[in-house]
Amino acid sequence: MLRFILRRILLILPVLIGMTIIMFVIARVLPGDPVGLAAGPNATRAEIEALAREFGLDQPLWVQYWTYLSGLVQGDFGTSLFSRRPVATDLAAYLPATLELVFSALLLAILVGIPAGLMAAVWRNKWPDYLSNILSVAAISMPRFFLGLLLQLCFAMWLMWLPLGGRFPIIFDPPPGVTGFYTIDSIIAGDWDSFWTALRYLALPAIAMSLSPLATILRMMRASTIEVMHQDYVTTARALGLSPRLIVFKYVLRNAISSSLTVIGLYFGWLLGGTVLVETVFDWPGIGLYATSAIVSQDFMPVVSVALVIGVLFVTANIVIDVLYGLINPKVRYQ
Amino acid sequence: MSTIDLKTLSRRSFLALSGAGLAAASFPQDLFAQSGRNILIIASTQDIPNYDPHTATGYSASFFLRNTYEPLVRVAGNPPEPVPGLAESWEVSEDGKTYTFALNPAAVFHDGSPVTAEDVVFSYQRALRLARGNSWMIRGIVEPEGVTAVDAHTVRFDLATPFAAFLQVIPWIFIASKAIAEANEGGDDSTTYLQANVAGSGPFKLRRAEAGALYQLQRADTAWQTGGGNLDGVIWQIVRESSTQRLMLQRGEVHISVDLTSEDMDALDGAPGVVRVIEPEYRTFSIKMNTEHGPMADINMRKAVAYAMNYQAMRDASGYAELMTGPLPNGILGHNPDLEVYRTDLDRAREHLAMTDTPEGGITLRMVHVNGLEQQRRWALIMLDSLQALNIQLDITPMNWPDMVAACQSPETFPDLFPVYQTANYGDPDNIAYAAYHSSRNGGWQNAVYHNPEADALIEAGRTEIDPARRVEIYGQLQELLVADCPDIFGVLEKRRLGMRDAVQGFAFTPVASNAIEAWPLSL
Amino acid sequence: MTALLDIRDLHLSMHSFEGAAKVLSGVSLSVEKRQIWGLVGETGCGKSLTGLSVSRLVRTPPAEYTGGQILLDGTDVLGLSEPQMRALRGRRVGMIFQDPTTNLNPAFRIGTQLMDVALAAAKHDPAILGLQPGAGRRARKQAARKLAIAMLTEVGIPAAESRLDDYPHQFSGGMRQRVLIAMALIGRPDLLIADEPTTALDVSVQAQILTLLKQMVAAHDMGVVLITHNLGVVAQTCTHVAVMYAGTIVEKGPIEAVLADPAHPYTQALLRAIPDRSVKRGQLQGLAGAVPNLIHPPPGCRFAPRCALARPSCLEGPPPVHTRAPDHAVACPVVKEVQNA
Amino acid sequence: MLEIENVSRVFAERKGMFGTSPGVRALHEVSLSVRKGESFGLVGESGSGKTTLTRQILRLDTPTSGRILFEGEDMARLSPAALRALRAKVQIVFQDPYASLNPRMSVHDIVTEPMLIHRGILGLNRQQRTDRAAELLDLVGLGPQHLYRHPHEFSGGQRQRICIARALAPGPSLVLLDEPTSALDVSVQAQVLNLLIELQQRLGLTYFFISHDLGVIRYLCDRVALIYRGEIKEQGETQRLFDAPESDYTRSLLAAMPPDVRRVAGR
Amino acid sequence: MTDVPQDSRRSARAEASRRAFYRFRQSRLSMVGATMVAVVVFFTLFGNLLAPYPEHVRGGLNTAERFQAPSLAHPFGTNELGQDVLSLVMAGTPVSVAAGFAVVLIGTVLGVVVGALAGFNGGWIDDVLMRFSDLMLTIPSLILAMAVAAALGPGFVNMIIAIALSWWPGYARLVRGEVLQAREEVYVAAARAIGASPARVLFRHILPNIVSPIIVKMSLDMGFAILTVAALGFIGIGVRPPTPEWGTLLSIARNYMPDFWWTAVFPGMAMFLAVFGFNLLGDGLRDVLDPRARR
Repeated sequence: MLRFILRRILLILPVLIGMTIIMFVIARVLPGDPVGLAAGPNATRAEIEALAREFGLDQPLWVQYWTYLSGLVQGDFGTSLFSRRPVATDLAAYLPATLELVFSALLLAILVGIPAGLMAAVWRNKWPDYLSNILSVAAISMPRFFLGLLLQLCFAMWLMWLPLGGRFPIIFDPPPGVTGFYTIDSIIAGDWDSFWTALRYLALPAIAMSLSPLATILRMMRASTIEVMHQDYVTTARALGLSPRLIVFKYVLRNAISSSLTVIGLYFGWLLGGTVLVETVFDWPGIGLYATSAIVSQDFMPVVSVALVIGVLFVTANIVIDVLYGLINPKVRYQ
Repeated sequence: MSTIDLKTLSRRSFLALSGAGLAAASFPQDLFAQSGRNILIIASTQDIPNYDPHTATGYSASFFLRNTYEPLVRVAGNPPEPVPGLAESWEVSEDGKTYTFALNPAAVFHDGSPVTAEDVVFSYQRALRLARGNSWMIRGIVEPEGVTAVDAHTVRFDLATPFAAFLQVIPWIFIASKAIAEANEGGDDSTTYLQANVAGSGPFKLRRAEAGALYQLQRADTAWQTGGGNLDGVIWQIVRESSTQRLMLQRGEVHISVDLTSEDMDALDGAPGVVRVIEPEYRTFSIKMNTEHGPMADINMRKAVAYAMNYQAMRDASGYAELMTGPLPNGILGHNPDLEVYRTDLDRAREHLAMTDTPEGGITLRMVHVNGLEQQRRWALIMLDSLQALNIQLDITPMNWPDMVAACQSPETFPDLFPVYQTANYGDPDNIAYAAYHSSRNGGWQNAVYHNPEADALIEAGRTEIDPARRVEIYGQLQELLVADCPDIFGVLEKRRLGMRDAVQGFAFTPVASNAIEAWPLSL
Repeated sequence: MTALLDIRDLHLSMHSFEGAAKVLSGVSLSVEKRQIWGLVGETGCGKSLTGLSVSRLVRTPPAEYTGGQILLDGTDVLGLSEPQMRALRGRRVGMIFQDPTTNLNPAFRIGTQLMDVALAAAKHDPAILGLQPGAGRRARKQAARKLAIAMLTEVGIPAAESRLDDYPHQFSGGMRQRVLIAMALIGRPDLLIADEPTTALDVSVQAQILTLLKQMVAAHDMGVVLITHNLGVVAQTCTHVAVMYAGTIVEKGPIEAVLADPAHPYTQALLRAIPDRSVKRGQLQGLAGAVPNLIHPPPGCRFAPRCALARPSCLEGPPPVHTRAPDHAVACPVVKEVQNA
Repeated sequence: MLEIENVSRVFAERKGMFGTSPGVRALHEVSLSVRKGESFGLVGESGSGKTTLTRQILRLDTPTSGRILFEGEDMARLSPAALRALRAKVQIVFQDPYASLNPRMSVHDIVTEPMLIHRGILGLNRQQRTDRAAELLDLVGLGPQHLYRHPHEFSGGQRQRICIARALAPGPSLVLLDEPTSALDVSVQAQVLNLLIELQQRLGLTYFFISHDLGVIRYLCDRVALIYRGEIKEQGETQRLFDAPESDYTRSLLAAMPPDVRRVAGR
Repeated sequence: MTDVPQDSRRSARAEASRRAFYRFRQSRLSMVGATMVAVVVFFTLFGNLLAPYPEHVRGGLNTAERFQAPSLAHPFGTNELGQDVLSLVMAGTPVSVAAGFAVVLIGTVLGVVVGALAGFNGGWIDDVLMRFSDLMLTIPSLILAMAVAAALGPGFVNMIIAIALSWWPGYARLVRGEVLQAREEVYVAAARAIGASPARVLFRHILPNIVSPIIVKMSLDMGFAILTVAALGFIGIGVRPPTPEWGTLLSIARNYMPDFWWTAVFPGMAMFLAVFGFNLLGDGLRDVLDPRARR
């Protein structure tokens, strides 16, 4: 098991290299003049060239790539062409916000999606099932940004129950950082007011993000539950007099969850990549917003680095899922 | 809300209230005071990517630098006038080429060390050396060796050429501590250090920077400036949507909002606790035409388009704005309000079109607007609509700012039409005239292609002339020349739109860089 | 004395897009203790549905019971509620299915699965665990564990105690089937329904499992319904046999009687199709034609369209059942006539 | 006609999610020879290597060592063209008639496909192929009226007849029968077995018959080999092997066979 | 003689499609989805013609009637330039649907080529192609699409290219998996045993049998492609003005919330309903065409 984990972690390395190559090639092959913007509107051509030299952008692509990669090894994600801040510093500031949002959304999706999916399967072809089916297709069809806007319109603009956006009331310092997750940090600090405040800021964006994965997990869970309920061993369990409750919550649940796990892993990556939209709507200071502004200004290093971080998190999440899968699924574990 | 005793409202209950988003539409701004300190919150769409005093640009950076650094001279009032900054007083020679500034001996940097003439010399030389940021304003006028420290508190500038607006541009050259900068030189002329650290002598210092979210300034305990308000701190909060800014202002979650649209201003009309500031300023918004390449190189085509343009729609879509009369901002020194300019007249438009190579139209023009600039987008659509009357199609290309800047480098890549704002950094006709019409600016976005030796001569004359009457005459000629030449569709002057809580005291509007708020005079 | 299992004239329809298929039409079967009934027939003749019906495991809908009774010790299971039914499953009726690989839950240790069945059975009959009523949870669990070990040992799993914590995939096919037999028997049922328990196994393992089954019947005083398509397995194992065709039982009786003197043309055809030692190459006889459509079954005898002896009267009504020898019943009018003649 | 000489097949180790599984020895030094015109039976339980061996004969897989000669020629050394020609001569009928027919193709397309592929050898044009397909269907006891139906419209026995027709289409001399009746009911099995015997007599085919059912083997085969865990345990004349088994494995297998049904009756 | 088989062929096909249609109709939601898609397709074909203010679709404006609330004259109100929102939303249908369809089509073609090559050949070709598509899947697709679209500049074609670039790996994986699975089918072994060439095996035996899951994925992806198109528009790097794309309309309109909510809500609802329709239809199709995935 440990060897398996180690090997999977080592496998991240080629993924990293592959991703950076692809991003580099894409970024460099495409048109655009990032230096032009960075130099500022009043810059002369000579100044632009000087800036390009400073950032090594006049070098051949492979030299640039090598420079980037060797920096990466030392935890240096390069420097933003635009702000000239080290990208690593920015990432350290933005990443916890995004992760807090993504984890909350995923948690919500799992906590609601799995039981709801199980219930839908148990009440198959009865009205709760139909209702959950319609609602989940609707949820999947709902653009996150539109949902975000509607939530904002209703709960922040008209009803004024929740904040419009942001992460914490700005005149106060956020809870002292251990994890960078305001909710967890405030619990650690025992500051319940801050906790509720952070939670209220988190609520709308997390809901907007979670709806689609929630629906998908629900559907997946429903499908796999139904599939498992058709398995021979469930028939055997019924034939030998086990109660439906025991069958559903013990025999079916574990098997059904293990097939939903993969979806959860995939959704983690999808959520990370998709925070862009929700963060834009809610002014959530995370890497999505950071990436958006970098993309608009064609600031290459932040874009590559954000993509890289998301990629690595995604791969890591899948390793975690694989391990969990192994824990739930004895056949895999012992092979 | 009114039942809450504001005096006893603790941080705890404030958090509870703000977390709840507050049920009532009017969020008593006094609550902020109850948080223990007087902290002013300004909402803006723009991040502060860099706060090196000599490389940073943009109004958000200007806000930051104006509050954390001190220039020799500040600008205040309406019309804007130079007022003492680091310099208590100054003298100008007869020929306008020598300026001598006497520094305020009380002035100290945030680390407590006094501001000396050496720091001034260092800062000007560094700005010229780095050749970024606002240094273009003094380029060719101040040479590095022309700045000398006469003694510890006296600086002399020997200008390369007289410059009528000199005192108007030096508010934008900030003085950094030579000692701190040199201690953190870092092989890159301190740029790495200064873009993330403050070495200034302004009334505020940096407390907290969360890029993309907020920048919190705190009153410097070394603040030597006099006559300030009661603020303990200022927060520059980035709120990307103007409508959100407006709602936050209404709810009292911010004190000042600097990026409101005209629609927002309308919505704020009569909002309790909100003060609207709608003031004219010198920021022009025009549509540049490619006078060098393509169909617009033909003056008749330019005039045809200028006559076809729906000026009423332009004005309607601009909200609080007035149509420009000619190339210079209305009301600025030398502006001629009686100038005869183009107004919608389809007959004359067709007359001019008939004189072009394509008398029946049938061509497609290309207009670029910068991504994210809503007003530019609207104008592109208005242009599209207007040109349909001439049987001319319009191909609208949204471009990112850097691509647009790149496209400005040659007439071949410059689009046929390009709407652009020109912000007045200083209240002098030279600002717009030089930046927008002088051929030395060709290849840059402010004046990518237009060049006319006659205009150049007039602009240069206006710049180096010190006698105001003579300047009025020169700029009068320039305006007539430019209208006749028609390089631009002269657009509108948008009024500056600020929204403010009524608790903000001590605010005085000045029409230059008016959204880069100076917080020192303000109180809550 | 009432029979252990008495299926009386059972009718079952299966609804689908095409219509209602009459998949069981008047099935009657009576099983006593210590009897091993072989239920044979070709694919789709209704053997498994008959077996599943005893435990009421056929989903309704799409299935629908249109007549008949299934008496278990005199009680009609078709009239029981689901909780009442649950009390019977595992404790009165044990079941074993075809594929030992898919019938054990791969995610749980076999000990857990055995103990769960034992605990469920003990809910209705605490005596199974050998505990006083009201024994604690812990005690119950421990007793269940002991019982599981005993049961595994009984079905011939070596080192049973140490294997309780193993997962199903750690067992071979034959061993898994033994585990399933242990699971089916742990609640001490009187009746065991074994649905093709050896079909998925190799011949050598098949023999062992069948031997085990016989031992278990003797040891536990059970009645067994062994569902299979393999007459060889029946011959090897059963005391009685019932031959099914298209949802009906065409012939049933003690195994010697039926196999030595097959009366029904279908039984005869089935026997002629088996390649055994006495058959020379090319002498095997197949059965022409196909199983009838059960949505619109032929009137009268369902085998008539394929029957060499069929005559017009066969299509007129359900074939009369007549007794050929003690307990040897045949549903065929022609045979009766021939016999009478 | 078919010589299998010391054929071994080892599957390389495979990387699994949680570790590596060691190499699997599927066939070990297998030697067999099949004579022209006979039915050769191969008996083995699941996982004994029967299927792996057929894959080697069909050259769907390559042995790790050893060689397979067909009509005296080493199959591994055949040119691609010769291998194609060989494919016409060696045909197979698979176990599962439900899975071995492409559900998207009509019976006509299925049966004419081998003729289309081997048209260079067979030289049949389109119409001739269709005619021959109809003949073949007739031959296997299905009428030509089934020509344009799809597999899902047929019963298992009928499908297996289609498979046989497809196998016969290119005019093979050797037909591998990989448990062709084990998925069928016993009455249908008898029909298919009889059909196979009839075809062998009419067309002079050689059968390589694989099964786990000793009864079927005894019924159909002239000679038989027993394979266990990739090794041949015993081979010889069918009658001899059943009457006087030599290896323990054979004996145990015979002992496990269900008794003859008719004998039980006389018990 | 020839008549009979012809006849039976026809009846077999008819029977199969009748059965499929029955199964499809069984699910009321699929029918709702099909109806909604029919409406969407209708507006795709005729949206431009039916718009009550066609001149507004072409970029015409009327600044005298800015921000009119919904009324009889303007059921969806007017926007910041006095354009009729209903007309813009209607005219936005073909944009979104065409873009979504193009993305899915390009993604499918690329994905099928890559996936079939990888799955069918196996070995190092499979390794290389699949590692590459895995990498492409690892790169967050929206960010990739945004970056490419931003670099290429706005425009209908650029946007499609940008999204399709991140779209194909999903198909490649699906197709590869299906090909791998189909490759192990007995009928494929049978085809190889009768001497069918690799190309024949692939095109005659494998690909026709994996069409259903591909079609199902395409129909399910249609909705997501439309969403992604709208997302790019929302970020502000979608089509060029005055093309009335829903995401772009929404992105502009959010500035005018909450007072002029109609400028945002109607384009958003159009987007939602179109995607909803496609997803319902895709669900129904999956139930009919891909029985393995059926519940």
